[in-house]
Amino acid sequence: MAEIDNKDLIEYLLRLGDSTLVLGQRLSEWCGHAPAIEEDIALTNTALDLIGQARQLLSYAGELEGSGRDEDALAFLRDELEFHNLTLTELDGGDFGRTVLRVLLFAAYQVVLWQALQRSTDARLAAIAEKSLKESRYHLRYGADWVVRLGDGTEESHRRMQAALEYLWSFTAELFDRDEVEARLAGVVPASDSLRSAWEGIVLPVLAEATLPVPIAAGCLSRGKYGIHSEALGPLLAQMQFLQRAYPGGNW
Amino acid sequence: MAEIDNKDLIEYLLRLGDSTLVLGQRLSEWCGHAPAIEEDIALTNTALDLIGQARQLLSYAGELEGSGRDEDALAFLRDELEFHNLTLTELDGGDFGRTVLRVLLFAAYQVVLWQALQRSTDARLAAIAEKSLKESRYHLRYGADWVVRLGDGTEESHRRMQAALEYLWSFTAELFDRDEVEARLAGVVPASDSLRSAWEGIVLPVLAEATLPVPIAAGCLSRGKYGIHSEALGPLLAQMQFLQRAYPGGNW
Amino acid sequence: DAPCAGFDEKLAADIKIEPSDPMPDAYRKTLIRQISQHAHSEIVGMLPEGNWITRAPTLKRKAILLAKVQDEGGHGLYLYAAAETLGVSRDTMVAALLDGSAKYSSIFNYPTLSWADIGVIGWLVDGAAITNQVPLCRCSYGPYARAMVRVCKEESFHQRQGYDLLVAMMKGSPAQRAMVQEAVDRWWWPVLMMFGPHDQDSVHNGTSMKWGIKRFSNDDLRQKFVDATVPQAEVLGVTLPDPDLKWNAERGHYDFGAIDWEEFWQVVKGNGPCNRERMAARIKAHEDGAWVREAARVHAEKKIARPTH
Amino acid sequence: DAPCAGFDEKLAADIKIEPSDPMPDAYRKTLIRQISQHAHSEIVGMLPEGNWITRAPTLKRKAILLAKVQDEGGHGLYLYAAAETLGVSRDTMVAALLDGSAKYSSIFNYPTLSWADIGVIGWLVDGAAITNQVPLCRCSYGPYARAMVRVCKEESFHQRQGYDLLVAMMKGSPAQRAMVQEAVDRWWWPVLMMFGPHDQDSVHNGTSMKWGIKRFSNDDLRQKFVDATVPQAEVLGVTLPDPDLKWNAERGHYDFGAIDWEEFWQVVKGNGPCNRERMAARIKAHEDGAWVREAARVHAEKKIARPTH
Repeated sequence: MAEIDNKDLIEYLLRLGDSTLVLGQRLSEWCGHAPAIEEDIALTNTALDLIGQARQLLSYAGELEGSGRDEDALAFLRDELEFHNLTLTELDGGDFGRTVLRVLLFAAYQVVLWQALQRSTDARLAAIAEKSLKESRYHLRYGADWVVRLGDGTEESHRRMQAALEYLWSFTAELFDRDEVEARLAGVVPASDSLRSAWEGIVLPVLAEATLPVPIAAGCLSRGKYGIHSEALGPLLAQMQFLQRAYPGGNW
Repeated sequence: MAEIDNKDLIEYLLRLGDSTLVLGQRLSEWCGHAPAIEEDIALTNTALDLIGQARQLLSYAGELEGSGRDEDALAFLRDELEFHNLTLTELDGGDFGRTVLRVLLFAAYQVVLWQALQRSTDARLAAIAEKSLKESRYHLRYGADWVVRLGDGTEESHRRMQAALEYLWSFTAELFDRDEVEARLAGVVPASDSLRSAWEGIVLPVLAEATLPVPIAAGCLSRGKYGIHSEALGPLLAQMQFLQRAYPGGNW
Repeated sequence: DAPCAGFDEKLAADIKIEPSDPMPDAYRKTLIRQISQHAHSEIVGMLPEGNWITRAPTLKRKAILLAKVQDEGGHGLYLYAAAETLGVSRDTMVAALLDGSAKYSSIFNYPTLSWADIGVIGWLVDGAAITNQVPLCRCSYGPYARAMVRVCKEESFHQRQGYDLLVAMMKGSPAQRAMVQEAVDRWWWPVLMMFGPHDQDSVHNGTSMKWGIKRFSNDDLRQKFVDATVPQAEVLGVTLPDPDLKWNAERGHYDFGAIDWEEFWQVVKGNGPCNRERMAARIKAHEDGAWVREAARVHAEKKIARPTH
Repeated sequence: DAPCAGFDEKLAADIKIEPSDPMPDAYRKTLIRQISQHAHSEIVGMLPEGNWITRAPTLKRKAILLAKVQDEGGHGLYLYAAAETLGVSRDTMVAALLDGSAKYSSIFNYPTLSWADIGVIGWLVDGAAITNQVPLCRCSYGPYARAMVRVCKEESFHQRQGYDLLVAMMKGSPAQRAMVQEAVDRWWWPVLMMFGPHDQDSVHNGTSMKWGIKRFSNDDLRQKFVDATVPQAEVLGVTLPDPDLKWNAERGHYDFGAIDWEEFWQVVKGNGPCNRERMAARIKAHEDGAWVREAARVHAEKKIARPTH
């Protein structure tokens, strides 16, 4: 096996770490505003798991980089164009329906990804995957359960879920797009396009049970993981990074 | 007449300047989202006038301070507790009804204030007041016109306006509260409590024409102009200040 | 009186009253009022802290705060469950919160204006809550007492985390230390008000004491809290904003200044800095969630109606 | 044909067609389509720039941007008014925008991701718009031509302000210069697409030319824009992201690389990066404003019904 370039692995870790961080941030906006206390707790818990995953992934990226940036330097002192999260994770939350649908779509992606990464030749990444898989499976069950209830609930809930699916679906192609970074990491990480069928194997039956027809994919590919985002990320980062930006070098 | 202390005048200028800046910022959030293009233009124009007033007031405060802080250093590099705007100006915009009602309440305050400040012994402040008065009169007409139309419109619009009034009214007492800073500036600036009857002379007839009964004032006094804010200001500043915080010393 | 057979005897013997035991109507009502008010406080209390989750300055602090707020939701759940054992539904209690007829702790009607507020809420607000709540672990009503054991354990943990946050900031820049001091200045007096009116002005003290629901008076608890907190403030390096605060060797307690009860009653009456925002946030969450709850109900009915495969 | 008496003669003599003049139905329809599309573009175009008003880095730049976006609203108004002279109401035009049957300039389906985008929109997007629009000041339809005179004047001002913003950033830190370059990289190709398909693939060119609505072909205008812009990029110190871009002495023009028309058609079809967000924002503004417009209408009726005092 050829030596891999740390730069590639760092880039890959940022894609994963930024995605979990940004979705964790979005979910934490729900705190105190969910339709029931149980959902408040569940969404907060999901956010907590994702932030935890982000900490491990970003810490590892920082260590590989070796220039002294820790998880917080990476989370709070990079600007939008340096973030490599999936566009799906940064979009405005929308209503509770769109929120749980995104949990389903992303958790299913994480489950198939972690399963593959458990077998990574990179022991640290394999360990993170193993630990995270259990969490993502739980998020998946939560998301799937609500998507079915809301898709196959009332007329209004069905309409809302269908609209959410039309909106979010076009951002799912990005999950399975692969570039040269991944190609060079062959063996260490799975090829993103190889994950699609397993992901569909999880997601499509849930959508079917939810009586939600799958939309036709859009022609344009979102490119958040390559650093080109939607307009939703900038305002999110402005809030998230405020204290570190306003009080540089502070002790927290 | 006793010498006035520049520190007092600076504090007073920040109260005015921060109020116009923060309300200008709130109004600019409407850009592209108003009920009709005419209102998009009018709200943007009001925001523009208020930002213009803020620039003059903050520049003057910075000059008096004499430590090299210009309008931008004051606007973008102070944190929440150093802002001295009226709480009324920072509250979340709410719907279009609450927005135009706030324009009315604040513009009426500005009109009576500018009228008094035109006679200030401080020539610079008098000149700012004279120039701003025309703008605030225009904002007042705009706000009053819409408050009447919406208060005396449909059942729904009346209900929304009454709710907006109940909410905003409790923050108006702060406009007329006076402290020692003002007392020490006697002659240079009017006593805030002396402005109330002129303000009521403008606002109450508009509310009457709008068929909106005036609520009973709340017992607690908001204290934004003394640096104690609502939870609405922090997120506003995080957005507003992001670039200056993230790229210190940049050239814009 | 027959319907409450054994009630007084159990109280006297310090045996817990359980849901199926006979109990006086007034006892039941007092407990429902108090437990539901406590549950509402946990839920409304998520809002001022939730305000800073998206702005937490490090990922570790963000995780700690998320976990804390999640615990508060959990406390709300156990407490609603404890109240439900007294024959009132959660829906009824929530409706009373939303229509303004039920109260929640007034402390949550104050805003969180800086990150230091998150630390101060942990240290002082949770500290005061624990002082109030530890005696409730021995409350005469079993389900409430048991819920409080769990709540108090978690609250102590939160309090230490809050204090730790402040210690970190005090080791930081002058601006950070100033932020901590400013937060302490704003919260100190409202926190002292959390113990309620002075004993002579308190309505519910007498019967609650008799029934073993309350075990110490408001003023005793407030004094206990002040005595515990002053040394912590010294270690932290902050000044408590009370010129009258000083050790009284004779009493063996700290003396402290007069509380502004006018402010207290204004906040209780709904005129605090954030009463409207807090209620508006809860009402909006409830209304925005109506379609979700309705869909869940209809889906559950469909599931029952369908033949299982 | 009698109903259009004098129309061809006026075109030939370069005399403006006015609203009350006879004109062919197809001419009217083409103008309505083009002018309303132009008006919609001004309104939708407020969104990507509006995205940065609250984050403008100085008060001066915030004021400039507010004034610019306000001007765009104004342009929308004149253009809707010009289209109304052709017998179509603004409500009808807006409804066509909201139901997706009317188009607006595809460039506004790209997101603004950094502050440099605001400068690049002024320099390149407004620059391309002006190149397209200056010839329209001599358009055969009077009201449209006159509206365009005013629009072009203001757009030139905006273009200079955008360029000035970029000049300032290029004098700043390396991070700021990188931000400008990155923005130019993202916008360059979409801007070249603003001139529409190549002449041989363009549907409307022929008749619009004949009627004096369009005076230059898409490819001619695109070339004109490239020729004017390359020297400006050199002065600014940015690289245009096209390895094939170079001066062709023989042609007396810059050659440039092949445009990705697949992307162009995807964006036109609604699959651009922000098509959904833009439409959702306009629809939300319209729906959220319904109660306001209704109240204004009802209030006006009440005023008429009431005796004047």
